[in-house]
Amino acid sequence: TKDYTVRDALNEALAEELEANDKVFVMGEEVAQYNGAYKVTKGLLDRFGDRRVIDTPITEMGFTGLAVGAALSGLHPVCEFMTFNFAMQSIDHIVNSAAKTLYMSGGIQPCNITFRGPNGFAAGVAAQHSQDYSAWYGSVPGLKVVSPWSAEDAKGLLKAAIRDPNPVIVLENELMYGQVFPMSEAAQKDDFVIPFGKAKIERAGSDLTIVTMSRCVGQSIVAAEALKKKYGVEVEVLNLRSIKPLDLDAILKSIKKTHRLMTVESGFPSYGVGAEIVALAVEYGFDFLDAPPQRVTGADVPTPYAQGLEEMAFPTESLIENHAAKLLKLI
Amino acid sequence: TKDYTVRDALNEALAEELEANDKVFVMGEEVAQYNGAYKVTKGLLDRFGDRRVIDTPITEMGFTGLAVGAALSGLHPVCEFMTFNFAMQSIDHIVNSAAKTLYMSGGIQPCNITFRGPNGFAAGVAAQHSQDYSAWYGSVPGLKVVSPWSAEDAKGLLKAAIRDPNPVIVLENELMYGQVFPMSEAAQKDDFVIPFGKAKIERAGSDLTIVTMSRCVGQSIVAAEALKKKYGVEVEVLNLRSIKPLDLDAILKSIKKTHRLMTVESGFPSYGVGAEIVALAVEYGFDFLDAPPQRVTGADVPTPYAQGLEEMAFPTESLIENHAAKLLKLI
Amino acid sequence: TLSDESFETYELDPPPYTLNVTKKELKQMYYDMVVVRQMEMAADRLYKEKKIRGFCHLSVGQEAVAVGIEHAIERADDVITSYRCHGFAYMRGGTVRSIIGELLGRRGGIAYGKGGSMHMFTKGFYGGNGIVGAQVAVGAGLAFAHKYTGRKNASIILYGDGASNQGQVFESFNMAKLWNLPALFGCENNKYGMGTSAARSSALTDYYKRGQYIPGLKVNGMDVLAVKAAVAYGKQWTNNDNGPLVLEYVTYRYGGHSMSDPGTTYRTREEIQRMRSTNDPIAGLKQHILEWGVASEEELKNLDKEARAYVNEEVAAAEAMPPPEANQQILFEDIYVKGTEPDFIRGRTPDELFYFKH
Amino acid sequence: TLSDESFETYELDPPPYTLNVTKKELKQMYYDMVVVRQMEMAADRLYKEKKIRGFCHLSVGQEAVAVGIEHAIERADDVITSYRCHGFAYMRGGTVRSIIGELLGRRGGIAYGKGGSMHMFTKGFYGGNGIVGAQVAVGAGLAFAHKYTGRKNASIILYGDGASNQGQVFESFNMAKLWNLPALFGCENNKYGMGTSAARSSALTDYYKRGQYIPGLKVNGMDVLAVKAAVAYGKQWTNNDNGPLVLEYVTYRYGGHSMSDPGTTYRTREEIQRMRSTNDPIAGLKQHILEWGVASEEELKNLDKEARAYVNEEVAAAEAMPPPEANQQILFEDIYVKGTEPDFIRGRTPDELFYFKH
Ligand SMILES: Cc1ncc(C[n+]2csc(CCOP(=O)(O)OP(=O)(O)O)c2C)c(N)n1
Ligand SMILES: Cc1ncc(C[n+]2csc(CCOP(=O)(O)OP(=O)(O)O)c2C)c(N)n1
Ligand SMILES: [Mg+2]
Ligand SMILES: [Mg+2]
Repeated sequence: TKDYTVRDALNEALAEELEANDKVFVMGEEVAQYNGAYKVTKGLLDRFGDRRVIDTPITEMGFTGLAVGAALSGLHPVCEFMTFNFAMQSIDHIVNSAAKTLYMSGGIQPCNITFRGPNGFAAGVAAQHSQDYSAWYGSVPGLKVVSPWSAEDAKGLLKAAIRDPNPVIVLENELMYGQVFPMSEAAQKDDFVIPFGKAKIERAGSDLTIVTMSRCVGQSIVAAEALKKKYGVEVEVLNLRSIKPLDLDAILKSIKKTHRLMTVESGFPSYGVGAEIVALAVEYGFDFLDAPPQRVTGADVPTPYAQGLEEMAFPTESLIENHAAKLLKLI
Repeated sequence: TKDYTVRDALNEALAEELEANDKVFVMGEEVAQYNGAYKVTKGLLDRFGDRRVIDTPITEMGFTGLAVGAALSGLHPVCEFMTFNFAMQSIDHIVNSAAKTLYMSGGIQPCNITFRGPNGFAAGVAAQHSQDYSAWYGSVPGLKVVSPWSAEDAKGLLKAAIRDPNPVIVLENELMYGQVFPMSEAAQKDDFVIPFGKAKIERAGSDLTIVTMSRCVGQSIVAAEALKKKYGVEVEVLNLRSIKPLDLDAILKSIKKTHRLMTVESGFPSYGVGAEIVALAVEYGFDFLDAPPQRVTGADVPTPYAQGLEEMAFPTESLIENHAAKLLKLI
Repeated sequence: TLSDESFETYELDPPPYTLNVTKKELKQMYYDMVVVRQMEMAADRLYKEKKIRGFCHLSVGQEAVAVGIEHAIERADDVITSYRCHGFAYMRGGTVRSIIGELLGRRGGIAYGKGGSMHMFTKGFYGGNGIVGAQVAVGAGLAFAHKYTGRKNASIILYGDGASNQGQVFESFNMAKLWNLPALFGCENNKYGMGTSAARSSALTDYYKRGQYIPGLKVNGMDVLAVKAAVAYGKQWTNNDNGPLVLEYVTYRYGGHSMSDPGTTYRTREEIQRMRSTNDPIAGLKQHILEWGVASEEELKNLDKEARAYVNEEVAAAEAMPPPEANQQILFEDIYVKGTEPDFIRGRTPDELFYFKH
Repeated sequence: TLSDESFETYELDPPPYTLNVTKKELKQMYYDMVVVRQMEMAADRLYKEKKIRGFCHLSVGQEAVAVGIEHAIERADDVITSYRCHGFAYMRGGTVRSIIGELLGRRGGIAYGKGGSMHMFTKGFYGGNGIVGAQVAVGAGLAFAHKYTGRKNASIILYGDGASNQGQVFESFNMAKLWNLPALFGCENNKYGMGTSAARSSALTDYYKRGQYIPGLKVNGMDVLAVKAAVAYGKQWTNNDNGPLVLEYVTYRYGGHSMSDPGTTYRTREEIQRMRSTNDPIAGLKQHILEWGVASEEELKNLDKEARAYVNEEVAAAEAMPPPEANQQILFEDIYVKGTEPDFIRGRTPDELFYFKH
């Protein structure tokens, strides 16, 4: 294994796919000359030139539609949003032009496109720059939606997204870009992809299942270790990886074992990812559960700027630990 | 009581609020000269003139932003979307400019605006014209979201929306516009409003709680009557009315009585309204439940055009009846 | 020779006012327009018989646009338009039977019954798009793909006078100009967007000028030959790597916006009557054909008959086609590309799970 | 008298090149610009000390725009801009202490610590908006409200050269022209949108012409007097019910796009140096003041000192302000208007329910 930041992993994924297939190109604001607002596309312009790595004007609706058109025409665009907050301006194209076209055409018009960029909570950027769109995209038939946590996730899911002939949303997280993870030999290769729809047990356990994604996976693992240390309980941490489709099997298998479920995410509490997990768990696994499944989420508030308030608006490691302990009736 | 169509009820609500307050104006595509694409605004131009009832160009993002600006400046715009499908082009303004501004300004800049129009399933219009956005809007702090079913709902909720000093989304349904309901004396008055956040028991029952909204309320009542007739069971039908805030109390009270929960909605199954209801029900009422709560929803497919397929994509009365019977182990 | 009122230009040399067309092609154009009109009339009838559901937007009066364009381009060029798409779908190679079949929601429809009136696709035809203005940015992307792959092809992008105000139209203009894309933007100005007249929706109704920094060309969209000449010229323009053009096809819709609009509340019956009697694209071409001695009145009548017979036959064939079987297999196919579906799709209840066989 | 390079016009008579300003006002303008710059420098320092979080966009170099505008309008007019908003917030009446306090996330900040660098509001100032271009449509709505209520006031709407390409800018132009709104659209052209030069983002970089059917006025945005004259003229224009104008304030940002951008990878150090030394708005006004004998070098030095002392004091006061208490009461207030909240708001867990007392 070798250490990679999530940023490096994404960069490598892009470089490999650009190398492998001339139909792949990268487009977005500041992706080329500036090397990416968060440097994910660093070096790609130098290596692949301005035909393949393209700076756009700040016109999300226009360039998203344009990228979709290029995909309908047979190219494989990777469309970067500086953050997914700005994709709200072009969400109509993602949903109506990209996700629905194959179906509306009766199967004759595919759209191989990847939308990627940071999603959700980032630090100190206030209400307009920190929304989590996982559940919104996850609700749309025709889309596949993934949310990587580790460097391996990032590389394998992004490569799979680019190769997948359907529109795929890759929800990254800015706070993860600089985080370092070991990358296996296999994952360093250019044929490494992670199949969609499969969750990964990041930590096995028998007392409680935590279903989570993105940055909250790491937080949940830390909380799980603390719970083990303090109470000797073993918490299983399931990294969803894929928001749509969801790995229902993995969730059910885990709660069959632990009989307890908690979800952890950093989006708004209402109508979020956790709600769907909990609903599925009780629809299909009610009888496995020995306690009320519960959700840990962001608070139902636009993100405040002041640090003390911001901390209260998102799950922290200690909050996760604490709530799990409560759920397990340890406190 | 007097018979009203939902359309008449909405029209009366608009007329009364335009009459009562000069700050109220109506704006949208075809709302004035054409009397509304679905005739909800019929006669308003004639009565209130083109200062108060304004046809816009087909530029959702622009006129939504403009309406928000007018609201920030102290007016009370009622912004009609020909359907909420088109509001996807301007959802950024609804979320980022309208819903978050009061909070971002530390409470000094309110935004009294109402967004309304048909939402969700309509017949024979295929994938781009029949999406349900209830859960999306319901997830956004700073918004209030209501979804009327009957004529009284329509009038009372729309009037409350216009008067509420926060941004409110009124999710109507095209298929309901022509439906006739009795309107009570009280509801015919110009001071009639329905408070947000309170669900209404449309049919009392003891054996199963159906939580539902909009057009599915009527379908669920029909199903409930059939279940009573066939099996003698009493199904309670709870009309949510309000998507955000949700009436958690009413839901818990009902399942405390019936011990069984089924949600009915016509949106996509994943990350929908039903998920939130079920999640809340088990988080707070797990021990009241004697059976797995389950969701009846639209299917996870872009809406197909052909009638036979379309029917399979949305809940029908018989499907609701059937699934309730299964949940109650009657079949 | 075209009438000297065929074009107006904006920062552009006008196209030649002479045009070489074979007799055969003139007759073909005539025939095509008649077929499109007959097909739309059939749709009108079927709608009134309640055999067509939902929205249905007809192009009666506007036939010269779809027909003129197709006669100026190659199959490898692209066309994309709005929901008012039946004529384009036909001209791009869709059969009348498949188009009417789609309106009827049949399995043999051009989109297998899944798209309906507003969503039709075929090779080189990218819809049939329901969101006003969205096709313009998508169309710019089609042009981008031509350029990216080095093909000498153009993308013909159509949108209405109402749609012309959508911001993404301007965003697309900007990128197309910056990147020199082979995009022939074209506003099909039929004077109204639903019930709103052009002047009420647009601060500048010279749609061919709205590219501002992109040259523009206004065409008499009721004259199929002018349309052909303009688009041929435009294609030459993009082939020469001159980047985008903004065209305006001035036309008129005889009917309402869609089947639910009588179309007479926001304009006078006289206006409609005047357009029909003085500006009809089919009558106009007919006159040319007769004047130029391309064919006799008799021959044209025969063409009319032939077209009508053909459409009737095709409509009958469409009506005979079965609807898609209402089963999960068919309902859930085409959400994702075959072989790349998730393990299963959820239907309306927890029991309605459909598993794909991979 | 203004330099004859102060303006360029588009379908508009130029504003008068003479301007009556009192000595007092000239000194006030000078003082204001120095305060704004000192305030931004303080923010720069505090950011580097890690006391300010997240994004922070400074307007050093662009001071003449915010200051010139405010000196041309009344309190009852509106201003709205992007995230690069500190100078405007100050000129609209925000105190340095409340602005720096906001950057520091203090309860005494202009938005009580909830908005941060990008979101500042005060009477007649509608933000501080984080979504590029969104403020333009919102600003058109402010103008709409003036017209609706019959007030003779204008809305000053600012956006960048990058933002100028956003479709909603054109949608707003269209409505403003159709409805004759008192909107002074104004592109603050500082030559770059993040790392993208104007020519790489915009097919037409004459931003004052981009209203096309709206007259335009390009102003030397490094000359506070030219800005004042242009905006005064614009306000006269809207007061006379002539509808919207599109202004372009040509300016330059000395620093990076935000604190995380060194600002030197996409432009040369020489370019920045040249702008600073030949075009600086403060130095420029200083020269005028000296030339015209409005004040002596000495007096101006005193003003500088005064401004610096004032800003330092205010910054110290801001630093002394406490952050908001981290409790649910404060976290959850201001989501909804007081008294109209739902019964409760959910926090991060099912236990974290906060009930409002109604
Ligand atoms: C974004 C969006 N807004 C509104 C509509 C509803 N709508 C459908 S067609 C139409 C009028 C369009 O007029 P125009 O662009 O002139 O095209 P025409 O119908 O005349 O061909 C409207 C408002 C829509 N489909 N999409
Ligand atoms: C819709 C949207 N897209 C992207 C961004 C990220 N972003 C913030 S500022 C900026 C550059 C804007 O440049 P310009 O309009 O010239 O204004 P300036 O920063 O130069 O004042 C970008 C791309 C955003 N905030 N909103
Ligand atoms: Mg039209
Ligand atoms: Mg700029």
